Amino acid sequence: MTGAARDSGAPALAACGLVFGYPDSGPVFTGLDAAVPARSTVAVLGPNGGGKTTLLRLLAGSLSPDAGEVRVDGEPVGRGRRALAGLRRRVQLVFQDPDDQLFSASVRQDVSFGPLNLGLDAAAAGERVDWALEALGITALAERPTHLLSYGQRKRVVLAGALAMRPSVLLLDEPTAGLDPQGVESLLATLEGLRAHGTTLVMATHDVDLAYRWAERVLLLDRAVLAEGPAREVLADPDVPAAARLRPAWAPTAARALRRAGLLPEDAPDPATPEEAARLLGP
Amino acid sequence: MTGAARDSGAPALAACGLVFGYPDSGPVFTGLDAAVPARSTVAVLGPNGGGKTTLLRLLAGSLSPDAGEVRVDGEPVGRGRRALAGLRRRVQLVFQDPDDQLFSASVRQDVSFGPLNLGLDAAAAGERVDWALEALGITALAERPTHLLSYGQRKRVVLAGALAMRPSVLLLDEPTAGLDPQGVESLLATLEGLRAHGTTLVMATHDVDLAYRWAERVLLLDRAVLAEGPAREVLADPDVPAAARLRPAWAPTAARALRRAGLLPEDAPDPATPEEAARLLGP
Amino acid sequence: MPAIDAAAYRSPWRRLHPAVKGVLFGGLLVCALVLPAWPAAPLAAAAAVGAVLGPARVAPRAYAGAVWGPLLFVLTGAAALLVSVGGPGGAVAMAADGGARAAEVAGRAAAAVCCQVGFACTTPLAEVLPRLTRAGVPEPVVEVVALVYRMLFVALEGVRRIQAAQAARLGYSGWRPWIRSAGALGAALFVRSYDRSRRLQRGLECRGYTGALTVLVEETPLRPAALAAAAAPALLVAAVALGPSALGAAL
Amino acid sequence: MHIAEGFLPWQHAAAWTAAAAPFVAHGIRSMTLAVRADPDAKLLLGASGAFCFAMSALKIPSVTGSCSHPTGVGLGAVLFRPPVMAALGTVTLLFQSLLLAHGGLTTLGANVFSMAVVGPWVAYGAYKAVRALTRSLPETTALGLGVFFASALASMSAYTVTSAQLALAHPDPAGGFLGAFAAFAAVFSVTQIPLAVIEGLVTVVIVRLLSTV
Repeated sequence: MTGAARDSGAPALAACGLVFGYPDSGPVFTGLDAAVPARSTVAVLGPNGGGKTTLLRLLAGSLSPDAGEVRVDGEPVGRGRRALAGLRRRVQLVFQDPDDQLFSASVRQDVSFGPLNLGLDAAAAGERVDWALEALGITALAERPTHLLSYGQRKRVVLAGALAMRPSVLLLDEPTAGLDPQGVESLLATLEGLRAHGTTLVMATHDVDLAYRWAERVLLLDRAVLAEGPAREVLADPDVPAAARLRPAWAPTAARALRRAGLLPEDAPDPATPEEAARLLGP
Repeated sequence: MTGAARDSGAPALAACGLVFGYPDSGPVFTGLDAAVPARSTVAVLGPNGGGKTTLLRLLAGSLSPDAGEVRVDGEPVGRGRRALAGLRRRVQLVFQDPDDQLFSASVRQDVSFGPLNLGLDAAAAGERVDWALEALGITALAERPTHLLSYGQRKRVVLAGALAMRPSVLLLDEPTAGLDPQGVESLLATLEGLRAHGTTLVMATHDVDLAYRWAERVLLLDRAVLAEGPAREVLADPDVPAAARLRPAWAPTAARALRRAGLLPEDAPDPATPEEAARLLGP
Repeated sequence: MPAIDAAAYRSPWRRLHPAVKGVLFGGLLVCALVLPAWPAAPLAAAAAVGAVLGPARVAPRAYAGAVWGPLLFVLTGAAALLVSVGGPGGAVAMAADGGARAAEVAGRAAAAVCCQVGFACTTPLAEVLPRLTRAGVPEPVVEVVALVYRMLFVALEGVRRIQAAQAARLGYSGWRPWIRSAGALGAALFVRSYDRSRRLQRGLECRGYTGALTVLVEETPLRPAALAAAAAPALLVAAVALGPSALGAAL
Repeated sequence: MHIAEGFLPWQHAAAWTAAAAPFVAHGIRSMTLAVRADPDAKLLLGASGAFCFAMSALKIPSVTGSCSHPTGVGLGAVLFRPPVMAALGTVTLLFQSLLLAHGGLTTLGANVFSMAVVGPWVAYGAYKAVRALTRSLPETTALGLGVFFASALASMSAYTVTSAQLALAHPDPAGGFLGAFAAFAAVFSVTQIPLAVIEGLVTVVIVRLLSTV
């Protein structure tokens, strides 16, 4: 649908000179530029209060910038209702707290809300719902009431609700918050499936290791863009996350030391886990 | 006050044969035993749904076991109102979400809630409040309305509210959840201050690295105690956290590999950060 | 969380059309209220309890727990019928035939409670509420009611947590702390409810919300045979209660 | 105090339903109009209804060891005004009946009449009257008194109407309506006086805290 624009190389989503402040507090952004290339995975990294959620909400049209604009596939998003509806067909935002987005007591009914808002008829919406539940592996939950689901399950239902709108860009605010390691792994596997199908994924997080492992690109944000670029390059320097009051990523530190010690070839990939790194040190 | 019992070696807090189940779901614990030595730091590690919060709530008297008992300084806690009040003077539980625990208009008012309920007069309660705010380094926030605080600040106010009760045992449910690395560091520094003053600290978390770094003892919990003992011993074996569906801790893996490679003396402490470990590999 | 709600989602009867359960339990309830109390009330109660614990497989503990509260009201209320106040027998006296009246009222009400709770324990509200539009309730009202249903669980969870936190700080250790805590709980809950509605609005806007909360309601077929079967127990109770003549006429 | 299912003869149940119907219809109409004018009011009303339900689910531990539920109608009337409370109260009572078995379905009309119609209007009237009488007092005191009497009287009036409904349904064979009313009031209203006072005090604390936010 937006193939032409994508092939032309325009980013799937871009912030151009965004200026924004909340009425009660001071300004958050004073001219922020950022770009999300199509079909990429981008981590927005930053400390609490650094503006991650605000940026995601601006990109999703849930907040209006005081100045500047958001561009989808290179085209500026207007300010009218129509323009906003068009944006929401293409860009979906999943909030951190699932209770902010679940309004129905029935999982099936809740997931069907978005597709019906797109104007689909019951049959087409039903198909979307089935597909989204399937994609998240929660078909078995369809008949369960929302209030009897665990936190992790509710997070998946909200994700299914966003997915059922078939967005080309999915924005996720702290999707791993509150999940245990197994929950994180299963979420990442789901996201990998979406990426393989061509969905552009943006995740806000303050977990540098997760960003290093998962994202192709990172955007380091602390009320302004401190760094932007390929994750492996940006996070290789431990001082970069430190500038945003974050810890350095574990893997590049280990990889650098191992390479210096001659235990890891220059062109070999970084170790993915501490165990893998430990193995390189010898039996 | 409870010095005699403590010196006698009875654990500050102990679960003896706890049996518990929620009405809607199946049983959680079927005879759980656990002990928290006085003046120790204990991490309760486990996956979501493994019963960490339930155990903390049972220990704090916020839930009643179906069978078995909780002992404080070796004495069983009775079931009456009096017994419960006695328990709450000595054991305080801080919940994960600060918004569940802040219900007064201003910080000072909120922190004074517990001391006033202890029956202290305004002057004595005021002293407790000042002391607790001081201990958490938030004296400057005293007159601020609670709803204008950041997430990290609210977490500190809640901690101050528990501390103002002068408990001998402080139970913390996922205290680092939602905090960025800087927030975590500043929380740990605060806890270190409390520990130095003799408070027994118990923390529920699914962050194995945090547990390894912070706790003297760990309790691995997945609906039953899978392992219990000194943190460094229990977590040295990567299979132990795996049994509770958790990742292995990073530091012992690195330390083991470094020692095997002859880069870290047997009796030297484990490296605290990946940078430290990397440095051991050579310049 | 309310035990009745959990039981309803667990019952195999949750898949039945609500109208079928409405006819079954509603019919028995009408029998208990309208027909001669003896034997209609015990028969209706037996049929309702049998259905709930039998084919609907509601856990006996959950059912008994739900029925207990209203039965307590029924018993205390009926006890008031035993005494006569201001009559010729003095200011307070035992009422003439008070026992019989109390027994009849208690019998009817107890049977009715069994029917009401039977319906509630087998019918998840998520499946009833969207159908109210078809019963002529204005759509905005149905949407508000459905929202209340979803949000009340979030609110109850909030109450549970705030209360636990207050109790941990000895907030319910006496009358004065009790009032202070309950007041603080109410205020906090009100602020949270307001905040919750604004956050939900933001969250739903991102999902394309422009004012209507339209959802897909799964069609459950309403089979006439099921309706007829559901009506049978009530008809049977009626036939027995009204005597052999009515039974003959019905046949 | 909710009248349980089946405790009223069906004729009475029908009559009370008819009596409550116009108030509820009016409440629903104003709710529908409010939602049509501003669709966002829907979410606020949903949250308010959930709030009413959660408040009514609070338990007051009474002296005898059993628990009683406050009606919350005074607070509701102060926060939302009586017509809206008629609609929200009906929704709350419906959910109490279906989720907690507090109050019946056939007796819903009678319970709505006492707790969602009479209670809120009494609260509203009491509040206005007390505020008019205490105009010379400082604002916080006047507000506190107004809220206290609104809440306590609303809850007492709801219990009293309930007793009257029961007495009308089951008059004393010797003492008639008044005799039965005395008996039911002794069981269901008089015992509730301390609870009404507590509810009044709690409501004062709530309103004080809310007015400082």
